[in-house]
Amino acid sequence: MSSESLSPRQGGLLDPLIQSEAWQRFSHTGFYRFIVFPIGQIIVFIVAATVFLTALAYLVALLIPEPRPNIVLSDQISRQLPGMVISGISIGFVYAMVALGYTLVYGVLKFINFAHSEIFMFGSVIGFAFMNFLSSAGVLADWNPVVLVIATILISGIASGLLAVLIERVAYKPLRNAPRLVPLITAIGISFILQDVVRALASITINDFNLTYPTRNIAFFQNPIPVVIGTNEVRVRMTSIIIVIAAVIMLLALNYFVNGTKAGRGIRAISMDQATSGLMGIPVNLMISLTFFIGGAFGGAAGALFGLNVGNVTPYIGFIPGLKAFTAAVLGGIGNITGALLGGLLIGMIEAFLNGLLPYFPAIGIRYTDIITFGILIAVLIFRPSGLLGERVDEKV
Amino acid sequence: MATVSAMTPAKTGFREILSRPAVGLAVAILYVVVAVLFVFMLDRRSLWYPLASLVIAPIFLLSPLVVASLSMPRIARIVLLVVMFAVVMPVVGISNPPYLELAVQISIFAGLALGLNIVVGFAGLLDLGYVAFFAVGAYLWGMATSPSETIFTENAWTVSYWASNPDLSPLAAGFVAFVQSGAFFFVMFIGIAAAGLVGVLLGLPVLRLRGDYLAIVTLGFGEVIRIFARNLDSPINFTNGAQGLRNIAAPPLPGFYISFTESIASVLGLRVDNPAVLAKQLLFYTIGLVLLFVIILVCFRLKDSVIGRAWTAIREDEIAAIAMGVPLVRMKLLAFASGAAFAGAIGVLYAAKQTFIDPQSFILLQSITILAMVIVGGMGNVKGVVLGAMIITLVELHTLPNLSLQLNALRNAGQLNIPTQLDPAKYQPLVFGFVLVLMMLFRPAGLLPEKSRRLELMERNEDDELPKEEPISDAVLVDGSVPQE
Amino acid sequence: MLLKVNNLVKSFGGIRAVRDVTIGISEGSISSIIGPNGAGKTTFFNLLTGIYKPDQGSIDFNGRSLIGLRPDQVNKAGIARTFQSIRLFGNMTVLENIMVGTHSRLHISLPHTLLRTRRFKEQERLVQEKASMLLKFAGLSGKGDELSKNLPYGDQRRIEIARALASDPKLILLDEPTAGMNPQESAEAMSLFRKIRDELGITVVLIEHDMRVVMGISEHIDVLDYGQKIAEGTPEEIRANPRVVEAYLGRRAMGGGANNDSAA
Amino acid sequence: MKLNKVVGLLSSAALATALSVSLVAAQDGDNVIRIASQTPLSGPQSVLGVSMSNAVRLAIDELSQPLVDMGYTVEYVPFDDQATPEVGVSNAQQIVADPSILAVVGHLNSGVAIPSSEVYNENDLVMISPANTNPAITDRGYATVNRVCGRDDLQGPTGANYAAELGITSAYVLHDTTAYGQGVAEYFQDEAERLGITVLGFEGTEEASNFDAIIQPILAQSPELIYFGGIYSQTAAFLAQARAAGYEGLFMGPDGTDSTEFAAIAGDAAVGTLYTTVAGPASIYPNAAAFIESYTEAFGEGPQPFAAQSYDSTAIALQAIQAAIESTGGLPSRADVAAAVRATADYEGLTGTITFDANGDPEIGLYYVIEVVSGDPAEWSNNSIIATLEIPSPLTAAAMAEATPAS
Repeated sequence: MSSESLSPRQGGLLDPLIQSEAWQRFSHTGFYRFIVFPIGQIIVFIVAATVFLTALAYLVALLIPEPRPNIVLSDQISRQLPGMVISGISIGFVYAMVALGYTLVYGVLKFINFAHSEIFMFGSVIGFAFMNFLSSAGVLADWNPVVLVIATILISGIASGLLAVLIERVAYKPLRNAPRLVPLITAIGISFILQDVVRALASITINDFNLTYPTRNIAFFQNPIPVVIGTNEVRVRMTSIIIVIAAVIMLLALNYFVNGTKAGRGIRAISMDQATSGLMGIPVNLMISLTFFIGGAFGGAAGALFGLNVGNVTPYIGFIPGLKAFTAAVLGGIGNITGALLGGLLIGMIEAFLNGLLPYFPAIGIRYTDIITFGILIAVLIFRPSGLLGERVDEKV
Repeated sequence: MATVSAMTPAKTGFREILSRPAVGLAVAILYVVVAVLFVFMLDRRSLWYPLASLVIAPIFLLSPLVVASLSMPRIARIVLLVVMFAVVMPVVGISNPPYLELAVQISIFAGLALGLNIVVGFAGLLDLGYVAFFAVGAYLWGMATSPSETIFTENAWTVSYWASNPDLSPLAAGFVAFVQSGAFFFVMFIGIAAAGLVGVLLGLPVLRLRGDYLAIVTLGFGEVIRIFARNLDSPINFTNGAQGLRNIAAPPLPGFYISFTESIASVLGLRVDNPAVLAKQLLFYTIGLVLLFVIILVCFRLKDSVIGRAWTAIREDEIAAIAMGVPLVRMKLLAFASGAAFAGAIGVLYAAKQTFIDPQSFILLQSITILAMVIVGGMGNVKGVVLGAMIITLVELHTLPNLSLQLNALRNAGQLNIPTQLDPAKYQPLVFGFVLVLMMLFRPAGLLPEKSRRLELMERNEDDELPKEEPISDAVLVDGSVPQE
Repeated sequence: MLLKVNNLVKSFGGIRAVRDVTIGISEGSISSIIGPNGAGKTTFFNLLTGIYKPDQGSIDFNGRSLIGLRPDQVNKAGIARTFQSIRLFGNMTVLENIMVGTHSRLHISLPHTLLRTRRFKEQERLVQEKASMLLKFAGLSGKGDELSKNLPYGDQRRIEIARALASDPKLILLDEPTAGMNPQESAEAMSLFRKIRDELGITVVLIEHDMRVVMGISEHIDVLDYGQKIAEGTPEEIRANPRVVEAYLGRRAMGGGANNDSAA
Repeated sequence: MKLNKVVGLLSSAALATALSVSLVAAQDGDNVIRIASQTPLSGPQSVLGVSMSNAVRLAIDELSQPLVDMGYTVEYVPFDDQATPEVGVSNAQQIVADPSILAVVGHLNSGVAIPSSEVYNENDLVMISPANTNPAITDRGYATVNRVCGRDDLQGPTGANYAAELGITSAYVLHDTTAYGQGVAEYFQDEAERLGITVLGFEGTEEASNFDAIIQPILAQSPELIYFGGIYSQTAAFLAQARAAGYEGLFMGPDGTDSTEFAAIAGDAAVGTLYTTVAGPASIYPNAAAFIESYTEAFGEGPQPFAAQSYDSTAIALQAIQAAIESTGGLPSRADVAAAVRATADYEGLTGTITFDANGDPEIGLYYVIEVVSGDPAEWSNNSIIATLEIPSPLTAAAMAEATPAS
């Protein structure tokens, strides 16, 4: 979330405000840079995506008012809109957090960490293991739910971060000078290993690999919150709200870390020029490990949140969200942190709208959701070859 | 195979001796003979059969590569290879059919890996959706011949419909006769063209993208083709969707294949219940081998030509290449199309061999496995890529299953006690993962790197010292040539 | 005039890198484009060779417009170039590098390639011969089979030039070809440039900072500063031009002790 | 070049192995009978595949005594087909090359079973499928291919029929895009529409865990019934999320639902779920109860869908081998075993009484509609049968239609 990318441009309506001395002073405070601005950015992304997709949906409804007998598309849209938006945002934040892992690593090492989807899976399994431990100790229900969520996120985040660092040390670091595709293959090997190791552990310890979060029986997580919008009532699941809150807090922390601390500056420097950064005294290996740790921690925390939301995880759960998060990272512009956030939210929302509305077009149906999502990605890349927020790479000749 | 060069200059005494043509030839013949002996020594009823087979299968199947690598007179090499492929392989295959199956699978995957190598290894374009082109070929033959209830069968457009219909007009009878004789190869050519065309169609919009963006787009494209294959059963049924296409036809079996099989079997003293089955495998072996041979030849010819040099130039530096007159888009399209065309042809063979295809045969993991073959073998090096395809196919289809079979046999014999949770058969992907990681860690440039990459790796530390940055200039001021000379 | 550039304009974002430049290059000449760093010289080359698309202006070469052509088409039209920071195909041999340079002059046909026809073999032979000839011409005899990235810096510059010559250009654009060379190497390079013009009849345009080279070899000099042409003329005229002196001396105060002796 | 080293290494390894192989004398006699299974033992589908393999092992352990008494050793050889056609076919080649293997139990996926069974059939090796419900498996009419499980084209309509009986007027059909899930869902849809049930939507998704968005249009149309053609791990997660989002109608699935895990994943949301299967619940069938008990004891977890069918398949194979030995008086040929399997009549298995028709389908399929009574996995065996339907296989039905000419 670099502050430059959305900085106010000249000639806008807000000029008088922006040019006022008070604003100038305010905009340089940490409070603005690390709290107000990023939250504003997230809100802008969400509102923009919602407005755009809703408008598009109604436009389709205008063109094809009754795609199926007795189905008035615009009625269905208004009925489903809140539900689609909420599910889009919550899964969008999950994608965004996983996409951050891809993008951070790509930023510093310029390679796609294909094992990241398994880090996500690992996080979801650790989250399960922790809760299952509490549950079998009989204390799960006694914990304050907020504390429980925070503890779960911390534990699965730290464990996944450490795992990511370990993988980097063992499988990527020795290959830093090898052709670029080589770490890709080790990453795939690591994915197989992680899947099977988790499966072996799960089947030895609890003899099963459908790992069901024990939170199912806790009212706080289970009972949906009814929200009445207009004439229809929407039930919002508590876990969706947890995802959004946790993700926003973590993103703020990441923004502060990257843009407000010395270590963050080191990582940014490495992503621009590794060799020079080394010469300038930045501990390159340490910073790369740190990047893997942060990326892994985000992926792992996202895994735990995802597990909490869907209730049931397996050693093979990482592939689909991983692929989508990777798509999100590319859509936003791989290597760009704000891009990962935007891409994740967009992919989540697009998917939610498609899954919500395509059933009214029986000839298409949700079986084509993935194709349409990829179509959008390809269209974006054709017009913006480096993704939505990626820098244009005019190679210096 | 003239281009398969002799050994690099010898450095040690052993190598020096081995690099003498006569010694090389002798070693090669000895190797082949010993390998064949091993195969015939295998005792299926032994407790240790799986382990023995696990070791001997690669030794035997790698022997053509050994013959191709040792130094010997060219004529001897050709004769030896022909004997290997035309006599030794079929004889061993008839006595041990799983080895024949392995040979066919290896030829299929080696062909695929070589096709992908053109795109990734030669031209440096990362393609993660290569399996899509393979699917195009496979579905082409599948749709043409499967009796599954697709629009083609319903409208009597397919071979099976014609062939099973007794009342044929003379025209239709002629068509059937053509189909039964040459349709397979005809469709194979169409498969080449269709997959090549799909390659161009995909390439046109996306080839402007830089490396990793291209990777995700091709990955998406691979998924798109698979999803279409799965969904195009409604509203009009083209592909029979998730149910797949069954009973896909095989090419007609020439009579002498059966008699050849029978006579070999009688020479070996084997009881073969159904010689037509083995003969059909032999036919697929022949087609696969010929296809692979053609592909290898094409790879070498492309590589040592203007086109191959242009691809390497693009891989090394796109901007310099285009400034030197290499038309980027055209050459990249050509790479995409040639790689795709190979996959299309092999897809036709695959469908005929499997007799059944469904969308699950063309998942992302397949593309990644083929990519792994290219990289493990040595990107850009034709021989290396074939070796990579051999090893990965062998590991996946033979070594790992036999490893679990051995452990299972020991367990059945009461010599080993494993809890069912750790049943070895369940953990083949785990071992495969370790194999991939270790191979890459110990040979990052692949098993047989391309010559230039070998050099690159040896000198990677000096790489950074080459003066890349622009020299600090304003020479003017130092030597003072302005204002006076 | 072999090359006639009129009112060329190119901006990047808000920065106008080349503003309204008009330059003419006459056939068979050796000329230089000079100017302080950031004056827009390399951008100008990139515009000529189609790597950047100009915003306005015209480029006429040998009687045809180059506007809208891709770099490979410009190469085919007869302009070859080298790069400021060497861009060789590092993992190809020297000979192969030069062979790539012939691409736009070759007949490329898939059937001929796959069938190894006589026509194909004949062409390959000619390409080989030409590459060997250029190898010798550029003073690289005996180094044809080395990987280009393994050669010393000066040789790499020569390979780039030989590679550019391989496309039989009418005009060759050399972007700081002697940068990083010591005086003796520069002198050798100068004689190579002269040979290119005298023996091969190719028009030469240099971007150069080394004034000894510029003054010693150029028949005509154009001076760019801040994207604009501020002067043109013979070396003598340029030396006497107060605007040029100002452009350079104006930078001296900020410039500091950078020098060109940082040979590899 | 490294090739030399590799060659040297391999050769010496081979020599060593060959020597040790010849030293370790051949241990098997001629009286070893092996039964192979091919199921996915790794990857996401391995929950089912492993359970099937376990059931085969259990059946061999429990039921091979008659053969042992006749002087034979019975061994079990599990193969991992990785749910991948190439692997399945390659394994099939290995299986047919081992003459002591007389029967195969497998596969889980029709996409693997069809090409692999071509290999078995060419070599007269009998395959008994516990899980391939795709009609194409037996419609090819091979003498070696049999199945003990239901057929998609019978199971789907069974569900639809029962829904119509309940007076359901609208349904929403989902499937998991596999041959199994989509197949059974399509047959459900066709039959439901024929019976006058409005199908509000027919959708397939590969999504395995997050169904938030997919649920929205279902809620908006509020169907009386959701039919999900798929495996429990997906359908249970869907059901839990749908209930949390406010869905209150009925939920129905095919035999892929029949797992204690369904209750474990969905919890109380599972209560009231309907599913169709050929395997009766343990509470009513004492055999089934005994199977579940011994399975759980041996493997530490409950059997998954198709485990009972795998047990039956193995039992049929063992019985057929015994019959073939008795009629031939020695080790039977594969063709003998295949014929004996096909001749199986009135076999009392865990999943009903099985008599194969000429295509290898059970002549009469006994299909149950079962209701889940509790969200506690331990209570799974108490699920109650709420309808039983006897449906003849297509071949049998055709024969019956012929026997009673239309009046």
